[in-house]
Amino acid sequence: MTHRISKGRLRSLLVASALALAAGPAYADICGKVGGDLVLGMEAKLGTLDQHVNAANATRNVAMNIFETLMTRDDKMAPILDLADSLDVSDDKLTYIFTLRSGVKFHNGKPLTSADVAASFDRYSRIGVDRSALGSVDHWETPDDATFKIILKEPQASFLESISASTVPIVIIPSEQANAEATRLEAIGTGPFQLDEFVADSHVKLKRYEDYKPNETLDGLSGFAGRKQACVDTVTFRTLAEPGARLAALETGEVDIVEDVPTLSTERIADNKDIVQTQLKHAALWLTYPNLSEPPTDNLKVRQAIQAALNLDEIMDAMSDGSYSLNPSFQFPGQTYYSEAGSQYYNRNDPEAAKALLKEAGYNGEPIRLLTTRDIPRLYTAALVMSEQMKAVGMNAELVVLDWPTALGMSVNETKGWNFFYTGWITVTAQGGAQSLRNLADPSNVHKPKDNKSDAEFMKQFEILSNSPDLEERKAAFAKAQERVFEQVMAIPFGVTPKNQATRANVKGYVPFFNTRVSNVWLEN
Amino acid sequence: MTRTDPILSIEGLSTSFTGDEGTVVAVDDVSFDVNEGEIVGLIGESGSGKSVTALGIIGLLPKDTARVTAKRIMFDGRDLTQASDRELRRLRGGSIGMVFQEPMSSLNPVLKIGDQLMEPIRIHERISRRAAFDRGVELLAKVGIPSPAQRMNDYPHQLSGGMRQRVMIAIALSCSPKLLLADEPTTALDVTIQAQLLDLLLEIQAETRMAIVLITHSMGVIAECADKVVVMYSGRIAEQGPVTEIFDRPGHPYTRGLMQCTPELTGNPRRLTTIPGSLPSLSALPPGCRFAPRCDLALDACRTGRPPMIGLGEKHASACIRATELVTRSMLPEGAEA
Amino acid sequence: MTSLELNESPRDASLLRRFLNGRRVRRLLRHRSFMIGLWLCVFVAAIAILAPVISPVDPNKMAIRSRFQPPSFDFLLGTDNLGRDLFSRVAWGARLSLSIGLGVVLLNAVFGVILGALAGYFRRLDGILMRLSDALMAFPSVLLAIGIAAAMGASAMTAVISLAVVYIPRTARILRASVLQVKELEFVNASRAAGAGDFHILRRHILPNCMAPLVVQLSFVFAYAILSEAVLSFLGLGAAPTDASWGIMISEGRSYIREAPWLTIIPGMAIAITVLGLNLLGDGLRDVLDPRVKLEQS
Amino acid sequence: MFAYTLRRLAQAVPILLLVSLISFGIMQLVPGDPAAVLAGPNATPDDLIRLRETLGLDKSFLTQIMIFYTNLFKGDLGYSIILGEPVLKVVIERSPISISLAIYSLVLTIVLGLSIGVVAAMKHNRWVDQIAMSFALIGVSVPNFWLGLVMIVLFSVHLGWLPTGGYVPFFEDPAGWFLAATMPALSLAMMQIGLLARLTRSTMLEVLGQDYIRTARAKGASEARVIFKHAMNNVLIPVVTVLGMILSVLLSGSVIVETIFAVPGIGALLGNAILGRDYPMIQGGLIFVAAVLLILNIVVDVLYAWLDPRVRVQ
Repeated sequence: MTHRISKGRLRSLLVASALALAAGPAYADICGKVGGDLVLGMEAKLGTLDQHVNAANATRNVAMNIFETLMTRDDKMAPILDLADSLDVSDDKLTYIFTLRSGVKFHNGKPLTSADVAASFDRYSRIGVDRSALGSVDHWETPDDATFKIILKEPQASFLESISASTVPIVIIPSEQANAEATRLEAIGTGPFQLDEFVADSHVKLKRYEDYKPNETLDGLSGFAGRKQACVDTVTFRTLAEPGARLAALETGEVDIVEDVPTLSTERIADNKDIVQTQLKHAALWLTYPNLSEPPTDNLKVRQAIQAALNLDEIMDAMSDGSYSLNPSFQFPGQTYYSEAGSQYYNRNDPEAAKALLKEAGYNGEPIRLLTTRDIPRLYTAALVMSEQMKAVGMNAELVVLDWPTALGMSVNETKGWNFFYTGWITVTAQGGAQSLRNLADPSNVHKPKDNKSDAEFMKQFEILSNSPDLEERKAAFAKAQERVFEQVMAIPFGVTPKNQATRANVKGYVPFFNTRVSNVWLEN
Repeated sequence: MTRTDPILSIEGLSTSFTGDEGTVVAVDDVSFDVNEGEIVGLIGESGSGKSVTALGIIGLLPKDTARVTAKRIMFDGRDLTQASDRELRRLRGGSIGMVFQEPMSSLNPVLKIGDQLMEPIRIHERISRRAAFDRGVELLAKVGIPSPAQRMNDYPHQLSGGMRQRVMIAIALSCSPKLLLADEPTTALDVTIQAQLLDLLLEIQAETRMAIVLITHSMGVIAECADKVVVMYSGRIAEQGPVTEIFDRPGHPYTRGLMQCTPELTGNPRRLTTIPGSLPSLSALPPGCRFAPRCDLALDACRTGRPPMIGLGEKHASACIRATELVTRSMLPEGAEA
Repeated sequence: MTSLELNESPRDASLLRRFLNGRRVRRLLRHRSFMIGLWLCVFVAAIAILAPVISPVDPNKMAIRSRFQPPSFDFLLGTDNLGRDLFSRVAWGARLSLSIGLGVVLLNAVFGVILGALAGYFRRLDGILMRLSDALMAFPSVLLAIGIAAAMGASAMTAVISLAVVYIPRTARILRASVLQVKELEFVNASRAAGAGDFHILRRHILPNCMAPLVVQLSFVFAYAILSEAVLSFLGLGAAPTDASWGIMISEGRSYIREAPWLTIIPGMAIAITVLGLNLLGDGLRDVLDPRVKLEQS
Repeated sequence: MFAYTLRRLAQAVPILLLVSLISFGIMQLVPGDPAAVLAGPNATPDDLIRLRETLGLDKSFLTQIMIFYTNLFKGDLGYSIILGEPVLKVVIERSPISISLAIYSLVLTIVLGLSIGVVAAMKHNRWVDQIAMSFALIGVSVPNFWLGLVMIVLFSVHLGWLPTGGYVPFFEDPAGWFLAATMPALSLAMMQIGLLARLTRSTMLEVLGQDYIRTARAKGASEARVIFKHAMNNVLIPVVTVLGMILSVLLSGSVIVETIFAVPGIGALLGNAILGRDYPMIQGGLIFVAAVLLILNIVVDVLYAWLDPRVRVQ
């Protein structure tokens, strides 16, 4: 017997009837209006659209409107089929058989076949950033044009989560591009939009792909998946790195959508009738992690002292200009794995306890280096405020401010010269319990544990979290693992910031998400 | 037209300059006449105000720093003090030609000789470029420049100093002026070339009968060319009169000094150095006679008031209170001084 | 009609005497733009020197609760996004800007003179040094500075060094040109005929006569250095991010340019006033010391 | 003249080699790597390690230099790590944008700088002069990036006259290009306008004091004729000599101005390349820009020789 996961089993009947009725233009039923050029103001510069080798938000925001994946995440970040109609998993959990959706064509007109899927997986396993997601795969086969079969070496409970991960998705590309070198992929996908013009660091223009075959098992968008339609003729993603200019462009109507509206500006434009603001309440988790190989943060007591000293309200307030929520978890509230286990260690703001712990640790004014960057202002502010709080309890905190490439490189390559590194997790957190703690687990641990071995108790829970077939068991393991992280001070979450977005009032159908989705968005006059 | 009025008549010309150091008076109440066909020598040391006088007459001093006042400047029957900029412009290069001291820098380095020569012709006369060019070639030939047609296409730096000054003279003559203001036209040149150029000027003057104001600091040049001489000292006229009068009966100690240090006149190889001292600074002028500090004949009275012009004969006058005495004495035989 | 300044006797030229002779000082004191520039510079320098005294609070003292205060009696120039007092930061910024500017000027004076003198005096070194400076000057200056700053990490010292590297070739060229000119003058030949050594001639006779264009150039280098430091800091490559630097303040403030414009406007004005002062000062020096140098730019 | 041009071109070759060596030297000292940039702010260190292998950044620096020079002689500037496109192609795509911006700035500089300078000189020491020179002084004292920011707020937000940035290709939409390029060009040119106005004024004053100007006046030439026929050509000679410098500064300034106004030009490209450690892009781009600057300087020198007959006729 096989488990059959079919999308929208319940809905399929409804969809079938809807299809029967849909006689007019394919996009008329979702789009309130068709046509126009939708302009988005982006913060980050966009260098490449090669989604296989790029984890940047900027790339994903554009590329995921061009490409599609076999499997992706829905609005709850649960795995969901996209280019496949169905998936059969063998009882031994070793064989996964995908049946491709029929009638799907690439932007170059070529119909999608299993050979393309295999080629995409080939390329991803060769150079894809998250190619470890395919680590447990033995091989894949293409029994026929519509069937793609993956055979694992050993069962892996989180396999579907891995291949549907949305950080660096395994997008499906035409088979002739299987050998394209890193960053040199031609942007030819199966998505509702196709590439029209791309000037790196400046703008990307997409146009509607007329032969797009929507996934009709859903009514509308759900996360990265869903029924997509290109309502506008073209979409222009414009890089407007200057924050003032970006919002100004929205106010003057040069752009229709701006993501990441500064907190202060949200108040100012609140009265503007031409602008509608939307918010993704839990968008990014901000945190710092210590370097467990470098004194004095190799000393648990010192780490605990720092943990005890911090006033996270102040840190979050400063870094977000007041728009934040505290979050004693590595998951966002409302997510399946959300747990407050270990919250007694969170946001203690207890200088006396910190001083006592320091004394106990025998701390003697050794420098504690906070490695951060000014390229991401929030990380800089977090480190700056944290250093002040540490100094207040007698710690010798020093900022090491480097540009982002250098700082990140240093945190990866060096076990010396830094004690805390600052970062923000967006997709990592969004993708669930195991993903969010993966960076503290072997082999990809970031906190430089001694002998490169993360805490044993933590690893035990992480194994369960990764591999247990039982959700409740996994949730319990997540809670325990998280508590262990707090106890051992392997990382300190600060809090969560929302993503404030704003659109012109005539932009309809736009729903904020971790990713920018321009399908099903239309422009009214 | 009968020769009644002088072609140029200057009355009470003064010029002052305003700069960082305050205002100084460079030319103070100067009056003299130039008749048609006459060569008037304007002589004095550097800084005595000769050039400023000439430039002041035709409004070529910088407007933002210089202030020119005069009772009257009559040129060819009209008062230049009343003339508009436009009228002055029409005179310059037309009825009044001008030659400057520095042939090296007086020609525009980036324009061809021909263009610069044709310019006044084209400004003042409505003739074609072709005709102006021909006139230019003719003028160059007239001032003694070999292969003039080729030279028209040369740039100034391709010509020697003497040649450039000939070009300047050609430019000044291009519209057949009634008056030529020649500001030390030969000073910057070699002695042999100086003589050639002076001869050229005299030749042309003889031919055209134009009046010339010849500015120089050489009594020799005056003796050779001028009909009349105006001696300037420190912005004022020291003495003026017909050249023979002045040479025979100098009525001012300064004129005498100038003559004594002119080798051509005395055989003495030394030049102006025989007059002790130097011109007073315009910002620290002595009261009374400005020559008094250098004058070995000075009396106490010389140091108090401005000496009046004392007539010494027809058209001969001197600003020295001892002028009469001097003239009388100069008629005595050499060595008979008291 | 223009009075030409005669070359003073160069033989006993002591630097100080040459520059502070009475006539020059009097001319400078009468020079209007020099005096305006001088007063502006004195004003900025006073703020820089007195920063610790006149700053109401530590420039890095955060007060999250009182952030984004517009200029008022309590906060003379307002507060920034972390509640830091802008007046204190601007004052300390003056200190930083002027120190960096001075550092660049100093390095320019030392290396510009050494390299320029060597290139101008010794023909054999000239070719190499000038090709090297050609190459350095073939880089767009901001890119060169960004490259060096990226290599060294952001700090005040980085800013000084990278800007010095940008401007030294230019200063050296100016010095070289003057040395070439002075080298041919009679007293140099006389001194050589009298048996003086090369370095003696350079030091005693040539360099003192090249000081005027150098001083003028350095005053402009000072101005450009302050502008460029602001550019580097704005890009995050100049002063250390923890320093109160005008460029960094603009860079941080620009996110709030609509809601808290003073965060951008005020540091920009501070830069403009300082550079204006230095430019005016340089104009005066040029007019009085060296009428020949007309324009030297980055 | 032709031989002179050839000689100048030949001299440029060793300079270019030096340029590339210097940039190699500097980049060798630069820490950090392009993988981090590519991976983006949310990348985990784990992503980074894998990405670095993918990009072949584990090769030694010497190897990279050797590869670069070998390819350079084949006319191949290599592939940009970040953009995944041939460096030459990117550079050729982007340069017209910067060059059109630089030309616009240069035109602004020359037109405004010259006319302000000439007017100031003609009205020497009068109020027009004072105002013109104050403007020029402010121009040379205000940081261009700050001016850009303030202009965006003023002209885009409050007045709504000009777009906040971006780039419109000239041949597609000249009016759009003009609107989009005006603020970047102006903030780029401001300092140069000030410098040129000051230079023009002082040169013009100097020229107006020359004997040949007196000669021109003595010919009865009108004031306009004196200024434009006699003085202007002489003023232009020193002005032309600084054109090369001005162009270099304009191209250099484009790094920051293009960033602020989101103009996808070569300045922003190279600035990003340095910040992103895109070594092939930096190397290739710098050589290209340096070559352009050197050639422009040669053009300027030839133009100078053409303007000044003293140099030309020899």
